[in-house]
Amino acid sequence: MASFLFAAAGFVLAMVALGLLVILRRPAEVDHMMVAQLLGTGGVAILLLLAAATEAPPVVDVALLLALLAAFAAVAFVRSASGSEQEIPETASGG
Amino acid sequence: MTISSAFDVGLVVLILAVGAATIAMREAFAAVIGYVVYGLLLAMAWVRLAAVDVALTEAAIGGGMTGMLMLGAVARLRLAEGNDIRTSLPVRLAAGVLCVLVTAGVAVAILSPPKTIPTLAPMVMENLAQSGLGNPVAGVLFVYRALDTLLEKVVLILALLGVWSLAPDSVWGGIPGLRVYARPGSTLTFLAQLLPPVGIVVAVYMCWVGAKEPGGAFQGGTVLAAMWLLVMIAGLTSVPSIGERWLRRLLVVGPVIFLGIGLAGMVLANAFLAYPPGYAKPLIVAVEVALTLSIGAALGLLAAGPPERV
Amino acid sequence: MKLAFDILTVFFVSCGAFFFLAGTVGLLRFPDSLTRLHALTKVDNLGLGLVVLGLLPQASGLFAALKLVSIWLLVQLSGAIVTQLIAGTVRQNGPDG
Amino acid sequence: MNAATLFGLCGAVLVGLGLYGLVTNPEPLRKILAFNLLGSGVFLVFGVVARRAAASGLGGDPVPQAMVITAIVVAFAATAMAIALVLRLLQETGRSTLSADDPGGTDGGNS
Repeated sequence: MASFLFAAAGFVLAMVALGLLVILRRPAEVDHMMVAQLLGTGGVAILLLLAAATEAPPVVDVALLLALLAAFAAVAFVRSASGSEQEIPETASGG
Repeated sequence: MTISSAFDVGLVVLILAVGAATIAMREAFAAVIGYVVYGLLLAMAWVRLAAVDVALTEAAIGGGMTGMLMLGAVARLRLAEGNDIRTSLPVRLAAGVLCVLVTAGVAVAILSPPKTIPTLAPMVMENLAQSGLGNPVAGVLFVYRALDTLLEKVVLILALLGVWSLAPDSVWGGIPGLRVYARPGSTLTFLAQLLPPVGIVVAVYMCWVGAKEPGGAFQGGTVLAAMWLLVMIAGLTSVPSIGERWLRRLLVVGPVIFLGIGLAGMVLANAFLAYPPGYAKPLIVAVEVALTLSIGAALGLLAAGPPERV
Repeated sequence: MKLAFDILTVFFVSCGAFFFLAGTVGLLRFPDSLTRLHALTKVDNLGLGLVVLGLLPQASGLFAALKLVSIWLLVQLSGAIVTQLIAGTVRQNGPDG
Repeated sequence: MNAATLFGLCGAVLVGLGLYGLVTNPEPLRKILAFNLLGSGVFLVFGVVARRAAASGLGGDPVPQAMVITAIVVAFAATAMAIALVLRLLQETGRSTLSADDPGGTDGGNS
C-alpha cells in the first residue's frame, strides 16, 4: 500500500511541477498568482498521501497549515499585483 | 531505486528548479512568487527528512509570512526607477566559479560523514520523561536550550524595535504603513471573515498539540500573525498605532513570563530557567501560550513595517 | 476487510490523480487566464476530494478521518474565494495585467 | 545514496545558488531573496546532520531541529529589518539600488 501511495504522491508532484513550469513561464501576473491555487490543492494532496504512506499522522498538520497559508499567500499576491497601487479606491465598484 | 527515493529525487529537482528560477527571474513580483512556492516545497522536503516541526515552521514562515513581507515591498519598489543596472559578464563568471566552489565544498562535507555521528538524541530521550513532554523538539526548545528560545524572543523584539526606529521622527508612535486592499463588500472581506476563525482554531491546536506532537508556539504564533494581517489587509480592523499600551504588553508578555519562571527557577530549582520537579509541564504550557501571543504580535508587526502616519 | 479498504483507496486515489492530470492539461491547453483558472480550481479541488475520499479508509480513527475531511472543506472554501479574488484582478487589469 | 544525503546535496546547491544571486543581482530586494535562499540551504544541510543522527526511535536528532526552528524565525526577523531598510532607502533617495552611480545613469535609459 505504501508504495502505491508514494507513487500517487509522485504523480501529483509531477503534475504540480508541470503546472508550475507552465504558469511561471507565462508573462501575465494573473497567471503567476495561480500558483497559490496549485500548491493549495496539489501540495495538500501530496502531503496527505505522504502522511498515509509513511504512517506519520502529524504530517496531516503540515497539510492543514499549507491549506491555510496558500489562501493567505494568494491574498498577498492579489494585494501586491500591479493596478492595486491606489491605497483605497474612491469608488467601490471594483470594475 | 525504490519508489520513495524516486519521489525524493523529483522533489529535489523541483526545489532546485524553483530556487534557480527565483534567482533568474527578471520581474521581482514573479521572483517573490517563486520564493513562496519554494518555501512550500521546502516544507515537503522537511517532511521527508522526518522533521515535521521544522516543516510546519517553514510552511508558515518561509511560504506565508516572508512572501507577504516581500510582496509588500515589491509593490512599493515597483514605483522606483533605476533597476536596469546589470552585472557585467566577468563578474558573473567569477561569481559563478566562486559559487560552484562553495557548493562543491559543502557537498564534499556532506558526502564524507564522520565515523561516529555526533548526536544528543539519546540524552534528550533519557531526560524527556522528567519534563512531562512527548515532543522531543519542544523538550529541547523549552527545557535543555530554554535560554536560546528566550533570547530568540528578545531578538524578535529587537528586530521590531529596529524596524520601528526607521520611521521618521514625526510619525514615531504612529500607525504602521501596511497597505490595505479594502473594497467594501468584496470577496476579500468574505475571506477575511471566514478564514481567521479557522486560523485561530488551528493556532490553538498547534500550540496545544506542541507539547506532545510536532507543533508549538512558533507555528501557532505564525498562524495567528497571518490571520491578523489578513483581517487588517481586508480593512476589517484598523492597523493599531505602535504606541498602544495593549500592543506593547502583548509583545512582552511571553518573554516576561518566560523570564519570570526562569528567575523563579533559581529559587525553586537551583538554576536559572530550571523548572521545579513535577511542575515542568504546566509551566511549559503556560510559557508556550504566552509566547504564542507574543510571537503572533511580533511577527504581524514586523510584516506591517515601520509607522508611516500618526 | 482490509483488502476491500485497500481496493477502495487505490480506486479513489487513482481517480483523484487522474483529475490532477486533467487539471494540468487544462492549464496547458486553455487559451486565456480565466479559463485556465477555472480548470485549475475546479478540477484540482475534485482531485483533492477524491484523494481524501481514498485516504479515509486508511485513517487511524474517526478523529483522523474528520480532520482529513475538514482539510478538504477548508481548501474547497478558501480555494473558491481566492479564485474569485484572482479573477477580480483579471477583470480589473485585463487578461495581460 | 540515501534520502538524507540527497537533500544534503540539494542544500549544497541551494547555498551556491543563493550566493550567486546575492553577488550578481543588483537589486537589494533580490539580494535579500537570494540571501534567504542561501540561508534555507544551510538549514537543509543542518537538517541532514539531524537526520543522520536518527536514534532512540526518533526520525532525527531533535537538537539541530530545534535550532533550525529558531533560525527560521530569526531569519524572518532579519528579512523584515532588511526590507524596512530598503524601503527607507527608497523613501530617502527615490531609488532602490545600492550602486553609488547617479540614479539611472547607466546607458541613458532611465525609464
